[in-house]
Amino acid sequence: MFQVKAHVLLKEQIAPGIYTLRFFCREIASRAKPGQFIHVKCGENRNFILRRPFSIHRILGPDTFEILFKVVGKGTSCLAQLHPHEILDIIGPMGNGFTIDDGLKSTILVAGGMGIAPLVSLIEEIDLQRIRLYILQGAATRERLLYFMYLKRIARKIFLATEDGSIGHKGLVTDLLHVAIKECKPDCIYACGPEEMLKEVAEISSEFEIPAQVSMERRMGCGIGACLSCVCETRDGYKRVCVDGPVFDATEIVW
Amino acid sequence: MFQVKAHVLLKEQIAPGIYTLRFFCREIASRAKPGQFIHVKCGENRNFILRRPFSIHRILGPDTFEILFKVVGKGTSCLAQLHPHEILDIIGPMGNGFTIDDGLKSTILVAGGMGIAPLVSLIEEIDLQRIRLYILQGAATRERLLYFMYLKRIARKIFLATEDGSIGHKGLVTDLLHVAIKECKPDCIYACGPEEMLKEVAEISSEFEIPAQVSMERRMGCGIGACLSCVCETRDGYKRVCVDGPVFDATEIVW
Amino acid sequence: MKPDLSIDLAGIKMKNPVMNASGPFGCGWEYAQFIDLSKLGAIVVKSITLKEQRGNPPPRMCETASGILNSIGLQNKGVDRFVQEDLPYLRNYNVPIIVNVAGGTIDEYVAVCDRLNHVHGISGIELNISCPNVKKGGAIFGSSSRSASKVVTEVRRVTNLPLIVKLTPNVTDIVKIARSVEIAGADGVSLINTLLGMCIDVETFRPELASIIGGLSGPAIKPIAIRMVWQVAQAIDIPIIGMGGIASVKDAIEFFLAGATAIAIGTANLINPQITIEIIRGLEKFLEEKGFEAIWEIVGKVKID
Amino acid sequence: MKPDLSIDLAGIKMKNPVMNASGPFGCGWEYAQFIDLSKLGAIVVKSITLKEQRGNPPPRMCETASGILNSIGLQNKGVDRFVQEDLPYLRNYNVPIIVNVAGGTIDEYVAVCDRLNHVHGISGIELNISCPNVKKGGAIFGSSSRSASKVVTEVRRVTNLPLIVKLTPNVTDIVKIARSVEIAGADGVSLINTLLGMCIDVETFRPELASIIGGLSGPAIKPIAIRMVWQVAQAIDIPIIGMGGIASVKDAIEFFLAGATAIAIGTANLINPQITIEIIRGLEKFLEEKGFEAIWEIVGKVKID
Ligand SMILES: Cc1cc2nc3c(=O)[nH]c(=O)nc-3n(C[C@H](O)[C@H](O)[C@H](O)COP(=O)(O)OP(=O)(O)OC[C@H]3O[C@@H](n4cnc5c(N)ncnc54)[C@H](O)[C@@H]3O)c2cc1C
Ligand SMILES: Cc1cc2nc3c(=O)[nH]c(=O)nc-3n(C[C@H](O)[C@H](O)[C@H](O)COP(=O)(O)OP(=O)(O)OC[C@H]3O[C@@H](n4cnc5c(N)ncnc54)[C@H](O)[C@@H]3O)c2cc1C
Ligand SMILES: Cc1cc2nc3c(=O)[nH]c(=O)nc-3n(C[C@H](O)[C@H](O)[C@H](O)COP(=O)(O)O)c2cc1C
Ligand SMILES: Cc1cc2nc3c(=O)[nH]c(=O)nc-3n(C[C@H](O)[C@H](O)[C@H](O)COP(=O)(O)O)c2cc1C
Ligand code: FES
Ligand code: FES
Repeated sequence: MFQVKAHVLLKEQIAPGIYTLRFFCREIASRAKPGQFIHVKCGENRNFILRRPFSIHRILGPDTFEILFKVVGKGTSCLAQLHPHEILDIIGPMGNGFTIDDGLKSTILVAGGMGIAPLVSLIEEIDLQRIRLYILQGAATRERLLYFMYLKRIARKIFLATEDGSIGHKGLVTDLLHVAIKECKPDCIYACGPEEMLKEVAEISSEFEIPAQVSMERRMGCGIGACLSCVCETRDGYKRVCVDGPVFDATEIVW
Repeated sequence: MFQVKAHVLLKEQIAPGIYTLRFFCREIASRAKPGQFIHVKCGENRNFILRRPFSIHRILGPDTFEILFKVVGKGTSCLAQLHPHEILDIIGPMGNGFTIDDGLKSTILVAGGMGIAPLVSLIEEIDLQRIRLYILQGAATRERLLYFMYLKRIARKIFLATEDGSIGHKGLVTDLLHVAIKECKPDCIYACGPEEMLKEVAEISSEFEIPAQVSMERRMGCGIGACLSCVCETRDGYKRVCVDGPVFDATEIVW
Repeated sequence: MKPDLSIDLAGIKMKNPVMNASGPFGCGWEYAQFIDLSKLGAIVVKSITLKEQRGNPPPRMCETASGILNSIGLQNKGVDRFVQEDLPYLRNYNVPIIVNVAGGTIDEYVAVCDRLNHVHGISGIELNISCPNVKKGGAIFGSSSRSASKVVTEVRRVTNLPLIVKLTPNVTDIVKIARSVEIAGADGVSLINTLLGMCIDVETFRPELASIIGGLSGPAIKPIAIRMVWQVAQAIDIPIIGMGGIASVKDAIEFFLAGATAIAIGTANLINPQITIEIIRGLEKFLEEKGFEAIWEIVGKVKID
Repeated sequence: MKPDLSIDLAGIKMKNPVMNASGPFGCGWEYAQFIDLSKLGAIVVKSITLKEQRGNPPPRMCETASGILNSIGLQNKGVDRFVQEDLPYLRNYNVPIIVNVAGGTIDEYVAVCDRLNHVHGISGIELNISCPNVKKGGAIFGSSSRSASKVVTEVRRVTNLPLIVKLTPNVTDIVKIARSVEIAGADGVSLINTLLGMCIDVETFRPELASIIGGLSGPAIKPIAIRMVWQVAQAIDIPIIGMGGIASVKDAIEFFLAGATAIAIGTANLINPQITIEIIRGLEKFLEEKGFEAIWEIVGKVKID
């Protein structure tokens, strides 16, 4: 893990209130894997003093990577005001990341809202390994279904759901999971999104006895496993989301 | 007094670490007088939450005025990073300002270091009223003797002092006051600068029985007279620098 | 329909639950340049003592992370001059006036309250038994339940005005002290006053305040204040005025949820002289958006499983 | 010549006076990725109890103005597993190891300290009688001088290790408690632990921490910590480890000036994992620039007229 002053190469708004930040940072880019995250000092404002965690969104090469973030509060507002060439204090790569077992033939990825963030790098990795890829993507509205045109091209099939019905199924993305599993016969399911969605994914995948990896979120302190502030309840007691996760086997979590 | 969101028209670095900020703000510019100040919210950083006081440095017209400031800490660092067209929350004009009595014939202004800030608007006012003007200016080095070429043109005579002797008298500006008083026969002395300098001015002027007005500094809270944090000791007990001052008759202060 | 912000605070009818905290607001004169004082729920004047007091030597204020430290002390012109010079002015506004009373001895508290009895236009008394900036009296009364209840009992004897007791947070068990002043006859409590703190200038090696120790206020102390309001709200039946670090509508709402019937804003006035009015408006908007009809619907409504 | 940073803290020889505060630093393992642990003055491990403890339910942390609130509770693997799993690792570093001990009963404190007696490689014990996050024990011991001195007396009987007692700031009179633990046989005191605080989410109306109340730390509390260190330093002869909000060299120096012999850094590690080392370097530089030859030359040197 590295604490680095990294150059921001690019900031792009890709939807209202949603941005990507591209970093030049060999230490992290060359080692990061899908599902890991970085811990970002978003500003010098003492109004919020903690760092903020963001998933590795895309790995663009040995020295550049991106995060994708949505403005929800103080820290993300600061990030949204960054200018390219500014320098940020970041720590990473953190956490365990997704595991792609040998011999996987078919996978389903379930992304809810901003849950797409870590899944894009995973998708690109799965694509590279020529594993069959199906995507279930859900969001509040069509406009919040980030990248779905791009994902459509990569995936064998994409199943869409929006809460307002502006595209795809009207409702939750997990409503589609039963059908998708029957159709795609995945060996493994990967999911990131709101906790209720992950819980739903865990239940359905266990029903079908398909292993599922879910990426959990917790308010973080250190992000390196020391402070014990980010724990979630598992079958083996409390585990730290920052280092024992953020990716967990869905059966491990006590929902 | 007004609380205004004022446009910054211009920021200029006039010496290392010393800047002017020009504001567009009719409410304050049209009412300000020399010796008054504004109270500035320098940033959203909660690391420092109070406003910062800065003297009205120059009044450029009915809707523009300038402050002159030196970077000494958190708030002034923020100001130094401002961009033109940004908007600052300022309150003003505050304080009593200098009094120019009718019938003044000759004045001496004593400026120590950043004490020049409020005196420039006073100088321009005195010049306008065609009162004889002598200036004693002191600073650490020649480079810190702000505006002295300009002041030289306005004043009948300028007496310079630098601590390093790089120009003028080597030593304190008050070393020159005896001589200057004898030469210029002022009816009134105006002074702004470090407190020890003001004390010295007070003593010498009382020795010569010449009225002196000194501009005091105190760490400020509200700046409007309510919180009682900025008091200084006077012959009538504690007085508030923000509203009873910042300009005091030198004989009033208990040094 | 606009939500109803009005409250009855220990018998004081207020059109809204937002007032200034005693001290940084002076007697309100200066703030009248920026806000319409009659829009406030109540005006709380800076601590008044029996005789004029000089207060502490300067420097009296310094900054800390998200807070300030002050050692103004009880500088004030004494109760008589207050009644003659300030009260008539304040009475012009159609707003309840709460007089914050401080003293060095119980007799002094009693004398000031007695003097205020004979005056028209005062809606309540806030008994400052918690000011940390005077040596005798001050914090000493507020820091044990015995002395706190003693001063309240004595004052209660001489005044029929609503009596709000302002407690210090610098104690092991604020609940115990709140209970004791309730029993002694207080009609409400204000919490919190400032926390004792100190800053040292590392260049000069001197304390930043001439009085060495001062009172910490501002956003830094809000979590402590919220905790105390919540704890005390569980334990007493008289209303609470919550304060300590309020600088936004959200901050104010936290206090109501924790159990405050009214709130007071101190330090934030120094930064934004219009903050009281902005918070009144913000409260109204919040209640409207969330579908509440009245402020009391959220008082004490923090959800505990 | 480089200034001498070394100190003797209650018999513990330290090459510099900078350590981590117990808790946010865990046992140091994780920080070894960022800093050379052997450069620290000492390593203070997170509170150890007799038996393994789960700690409190999440959420366990939230942010406040210039601070954080935590309710980790005493999650730890118990003294036996600590001795087996962590201590051998820590011993690899040539650094004094101070074990922070917590308990629910006096017997538990005694049992843990007794167990540590039989172990090689421990330089001292920090007795946490101030952790606010457990119901029985914890703050209860630290909040009265009687119970504080009782637990110290009992522990003193079973250990010859340097015994540092960590005090809670949530008390009326910290000086009294510091004095009582000195008399009971403590070799030093640590101050301060966290202040009790609470935050409420105004969207959900729920407390931000599952345990409702947590401990406030970070820059927000520094003025309170400085005040307490200064007050206690006047009153006792054993050394003080100062902590509470240290995030810069200036902050650290304030503590020394107030009277701390050593300092500890907690929350700031979360933000900058290299902060301890940066402060050690900064102290050296400060002393050099100001012409001091050793750190003890500034201890307690705040100038009071
Ligand atoms: C391992 C991990 C990876 C993450 N990856 C991403 C990512 O790739 N892109 C992205 O946009 N976000 C991601 N998040 C969430 C992100 O960290 C938060 O949105 C961010 O910390 C909010 O900071 P803020 O200062 O803007 O909000 P704050 O001002 O702190 O809070 C604003 C609101 O957001 C809520 N909030 C704050 N933090 C979180 C959180 N961690 N989870 C859920 N709600 C929160 C608060 O409760 C509050 O209501 C990730 C979180 C974790 C734990
Ligand atoms: C009525 C009045 C008018 C002023 N006019 C001007 C002006 O025109 N131009 C200008 O440059 N400055 C002026 N000052 C001083 C200016 O307010 C301070 O320099 C400023 O507040 C420092 O803020 P900071 O956040 O940068 O420093 P901080 O980070 O707060 O402090 C940095 C250092 O500066 C010292 N300092 C802070 N405030 C003051 C102060 N008020 N006086 C002396 N030292 C201080 C501190 O003790 C500390 O050592 C004036 C002050 C007053 C009271
Ligand atoms: C400058 C200043 C002066 C104060 N003076 C008094 C006072 O005279 N009497 C009193 O009861 N409280 C006084 N207080 C305390 C406030 O009323 C309030 O309890 C405290 O500051 C916490 O609220 P805040 O964080 O909103 O400021 C003073 C506070 C400040 C900052
Ligand atoms: C996340 C966290 C966990 C803590 N755990 C402990 C603990 O186990 N034992 C203890 O004595 N103090 C504990 N503390 C208190 C710190 O050691 C320290 O006294 C306090 O946080 C003040 O210092 P700071 O402001 O530098 O953090 C903890 C603090 C934090 C923030
Ligand atoms: S954030 Fe500190 S242990 Fe996970
Ligand atoms: S700064 Fe508040 S009275 Fe002067």
